[in-house]
Amino acid sequence: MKIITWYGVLTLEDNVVVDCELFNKDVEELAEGLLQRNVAGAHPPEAGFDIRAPAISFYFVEDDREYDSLLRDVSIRAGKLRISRTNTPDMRIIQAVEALGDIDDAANALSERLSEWYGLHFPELGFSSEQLARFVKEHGARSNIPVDDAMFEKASSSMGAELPPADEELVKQFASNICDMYDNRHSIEESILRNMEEIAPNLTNIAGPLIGARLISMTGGLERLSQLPSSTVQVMGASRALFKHLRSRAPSPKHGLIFNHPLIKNSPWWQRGKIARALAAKISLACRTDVYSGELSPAIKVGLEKKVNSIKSSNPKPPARE
Amino acid sequence: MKIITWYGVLTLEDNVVVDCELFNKDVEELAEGLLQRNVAGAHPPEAGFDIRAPAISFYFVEDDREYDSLLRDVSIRAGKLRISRTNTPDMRIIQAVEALGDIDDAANALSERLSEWYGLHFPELGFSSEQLARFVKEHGARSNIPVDDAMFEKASSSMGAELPPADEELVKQFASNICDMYDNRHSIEESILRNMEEIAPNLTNIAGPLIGARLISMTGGLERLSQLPSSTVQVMGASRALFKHLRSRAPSPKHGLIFNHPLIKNSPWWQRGKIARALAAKISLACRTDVYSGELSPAIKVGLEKKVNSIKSSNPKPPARE
Amino acid sequence: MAAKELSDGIFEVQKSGKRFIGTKNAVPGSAVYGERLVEAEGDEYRIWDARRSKLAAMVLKKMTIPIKRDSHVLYLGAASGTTVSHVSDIVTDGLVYAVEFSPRTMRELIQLCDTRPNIIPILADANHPASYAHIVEQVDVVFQDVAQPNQAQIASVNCGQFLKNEGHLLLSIKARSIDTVANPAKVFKEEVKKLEKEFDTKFQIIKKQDLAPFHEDHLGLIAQMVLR
Amino acid sequence: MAAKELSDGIFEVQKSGKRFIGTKNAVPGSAVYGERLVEAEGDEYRIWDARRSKLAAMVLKKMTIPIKRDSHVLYLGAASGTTVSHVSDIVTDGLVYAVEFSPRTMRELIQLCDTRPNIIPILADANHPASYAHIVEQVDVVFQDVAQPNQAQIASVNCGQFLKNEGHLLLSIKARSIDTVANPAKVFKEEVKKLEKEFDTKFQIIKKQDLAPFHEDHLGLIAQMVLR
Repeated sequence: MKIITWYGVLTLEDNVVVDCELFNKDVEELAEGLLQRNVAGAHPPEAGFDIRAPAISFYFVEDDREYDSLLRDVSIRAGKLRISRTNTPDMRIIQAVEALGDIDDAANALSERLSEWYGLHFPELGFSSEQLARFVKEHGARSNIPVDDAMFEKASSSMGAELPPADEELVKQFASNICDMYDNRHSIEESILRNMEEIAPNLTNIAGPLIGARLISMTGGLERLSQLPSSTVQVMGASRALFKHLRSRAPSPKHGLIFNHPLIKNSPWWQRGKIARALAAKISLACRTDVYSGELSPAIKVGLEKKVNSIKSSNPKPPARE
Repeated sequence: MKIITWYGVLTLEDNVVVDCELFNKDVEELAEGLLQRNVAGAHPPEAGFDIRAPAISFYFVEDDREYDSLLRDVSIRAGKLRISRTNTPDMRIIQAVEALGDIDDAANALSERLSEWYGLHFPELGFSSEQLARFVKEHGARSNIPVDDAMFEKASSSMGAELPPADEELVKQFASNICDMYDNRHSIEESILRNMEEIAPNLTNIAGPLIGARLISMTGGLERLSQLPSSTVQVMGASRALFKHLRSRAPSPKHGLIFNHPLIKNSPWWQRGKIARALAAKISLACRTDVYSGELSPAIKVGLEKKVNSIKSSNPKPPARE
Repeated sequence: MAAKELSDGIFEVQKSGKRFIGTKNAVPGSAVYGERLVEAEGDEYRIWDARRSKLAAMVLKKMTIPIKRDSHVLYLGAASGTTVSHVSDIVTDGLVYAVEFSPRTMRELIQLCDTRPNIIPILADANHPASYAHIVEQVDVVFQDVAQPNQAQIASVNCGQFLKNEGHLLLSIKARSIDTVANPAKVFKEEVKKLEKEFDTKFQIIKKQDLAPFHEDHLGLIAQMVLR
Repeated sequence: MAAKELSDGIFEVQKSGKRFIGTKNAVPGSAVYGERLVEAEGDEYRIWDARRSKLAAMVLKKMTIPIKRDSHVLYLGAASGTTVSHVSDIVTDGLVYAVEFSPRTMRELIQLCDTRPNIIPILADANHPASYAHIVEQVDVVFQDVAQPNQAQIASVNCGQFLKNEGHLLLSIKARSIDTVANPAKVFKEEVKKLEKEFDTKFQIIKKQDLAPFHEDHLGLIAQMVLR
């Protein structure tokens, strides 16, 4: 019987090592070997087998000390190699989509602050988020708003306080920073779109690039996502509701992240559960297709549309209530 | 007896209105009057007195409809006037210090994201926060790091994945956005420093500009802060601990926001409670001095230093434990 | 789509199989705080969310609201005007005196007043009715929703000053503002006892109702002033 | 400042009137994860926070740790190496095989290995010991801290494969990973029963201890393998 170790292939007879075919004593080669070596007919060591002794008795290493230090170097090298290779395009998409979420949170919080801050000066403006930031960046104080601007009249009769020049500069810089975040967000979104179309054309076609990317991010990769049952895909991102369900026997959540899909969002409430189920099933199919063929298969979307139309036509009205 | 209303001063005899000295029927004047009118010897109406009837019987307004609409216009105008006047310098400091906190939160979250994202490419770098953002903004991909940079060697042997040019651009833009936030933070901090020295020189001298500004922000203004007992100042910002204390009879929190003051932070744990008490007392005194005189009084700081030295010399060692 | 009037100006509206309460929009086409607008029998209604309004919660808890089309209402704790706007919808021939303490919040309330003719905004502390007695007349209803420890007392001094004889007090009592740690039921009991016995004004309690699940640890109360 | 050795390589250190546990720093002058470094009697110790390490919590719970200066340890669930680094301090003449499943976490663990000569990093799933049997030798101690539903089973298959006869298993059982809703005490009981009866390996339990307040719903367990 042949068994494989990190330093060579051992031949056992009656549980005694009778021969050893040593590998090249080169850290790089041994590390590559750890990752992919496959020797026909050789097995991993059985329970209780001492792999250290033969390495010394067959003169692969001189003593325990050399065994320790060589194994360490090889393992570290192998680990580094594997890490540099696990950074597939998925990983970059995951980081980008998470960055998108982080920018959204940050831009929201800073916009709200801008709204409070600038609101001292011009409370009647009524803008928020990006519109507010662009406005403040462009105009600064109320007094700079040109006569032909739609906000000119509101500005002239505002109950807001004066904005001293030093503060105006500060607020404008703050607003400009927020505008850059929105620009940044836009570039990242475009890049996700491009990358998603390349690595997951079917998922992108069914779920849309952003929901698709978030699903990949939540599972840690396209391949893992493709292995999940569609009932899991349906509730992904509904973790709070799911947790509550487990803890308190509350009703199980009907839809998580995919709830933001236009097919569900734009449907009346009584059709949403059924559509979510259909959408999740097609998302799973799309992921598997992306992993196994990588080619865009328009039939999946056609199938989804058919299914959704049938749901809509068989459930035109809300269910009666007691 | 004379009583004052929004439209004039009424003279009552035996609870009957015998005369009315009407104010000018001008919205602006009446609104100003609502805010500050003080008529010698006149009182507010007593309980149950109907102020509407005399306005019509003395021909201030023609009918109920005019009463309603004039009172509305005057009240709205008065409200707007008061609002534009309550926006004192405190309010701008409050917004600035809150913006600082919001920028900190946002910059932290985005820096952590950058660390994950760029970490795919160069995990060994070991930088974080501003240092990381400046590094990525400057160099982008590992391959651009010059030979004389301290990170050159780490970069050459990195286990990180490649960074395609499109992603490099994205990450650099993201990093540059974070750098702008740190710049922005810096300007706001400087402005707070200038404004605090102007409106609250003593508080600034004792608590430092940022802790001082946060205390003002938490109470809603310098004047309100000056009215709080120093025991409250001592625990401000420790709301979670305070709440827990109230709910569960947990030990009362020893120090809140002022815990970040160097006098407390740099002292051993067993002196901190006593120093916090002393510091809070001097902060209260400093605020009252700022409100009533506005002049810097160096004696407060001298007193604090004396007190802290005496605490330190009478508690040189940790208390014995059972 | 049908609308049924529950009491003056307060409607039950049906839409897509669900029931809502709402008020007829005094400024058709525009929402005040993001609430939904629905059409029913040619009129537009603003959907009134009981989780955002103590008064709406009282309606859903089957308390009969004594506000009439022509009522003059003193509203204490107006905040940014979410509920005030619905009261303004109800009193089409009346008036709402809206008292709010915070200048920041008042800023939003004033913008609401700009669009509606029957709200009088007052920036003042409800603890000191004398400070707005030169503006506020005698009213039919006092509605109070303030988060302060002496809620019963504030209601009493304001009703004493401004409420007509046999006028109504609508009160939302927030237990946590009075005592953060005590049992809410006990707090409610004590506040109601104060209202009935402790002050110069005397009230007859018409109805009390816990406002859960819309508002936790809140008691809704309707009373009539019988003596001041 | 005094340091007392509690068991091989694990010390109790006193500083400013407080007592800490710690390990003698194998790389003096540098902290691994932001832990505090203190000097005592000429040596540098790394303070070991029981709230961040199940093993440190076991020490504070008076469980006698069977790791010796020259032990070879298989560590399952190495994470980014917080606890591994302390084990590396302890086994000055030994070796730690550190198994971790997540590549992201392994990235940090590898950076730790770069600075310490006695850690062998292994990126693998502890559910499949065959996948690292060509690297790991027979060891004296298996330490396991994984958040998976089949914790007892993972311990059994790994001990069966790698643990010397009469070697020790140190196990941290996380109830919430096994069953999010069940009572932790019941989960612990069932897992321990499995360890004792259900698998080919047989263990004699030496000590069990709830790790609260350092870790909620975690059981620390020390056992000796008596049969495989």
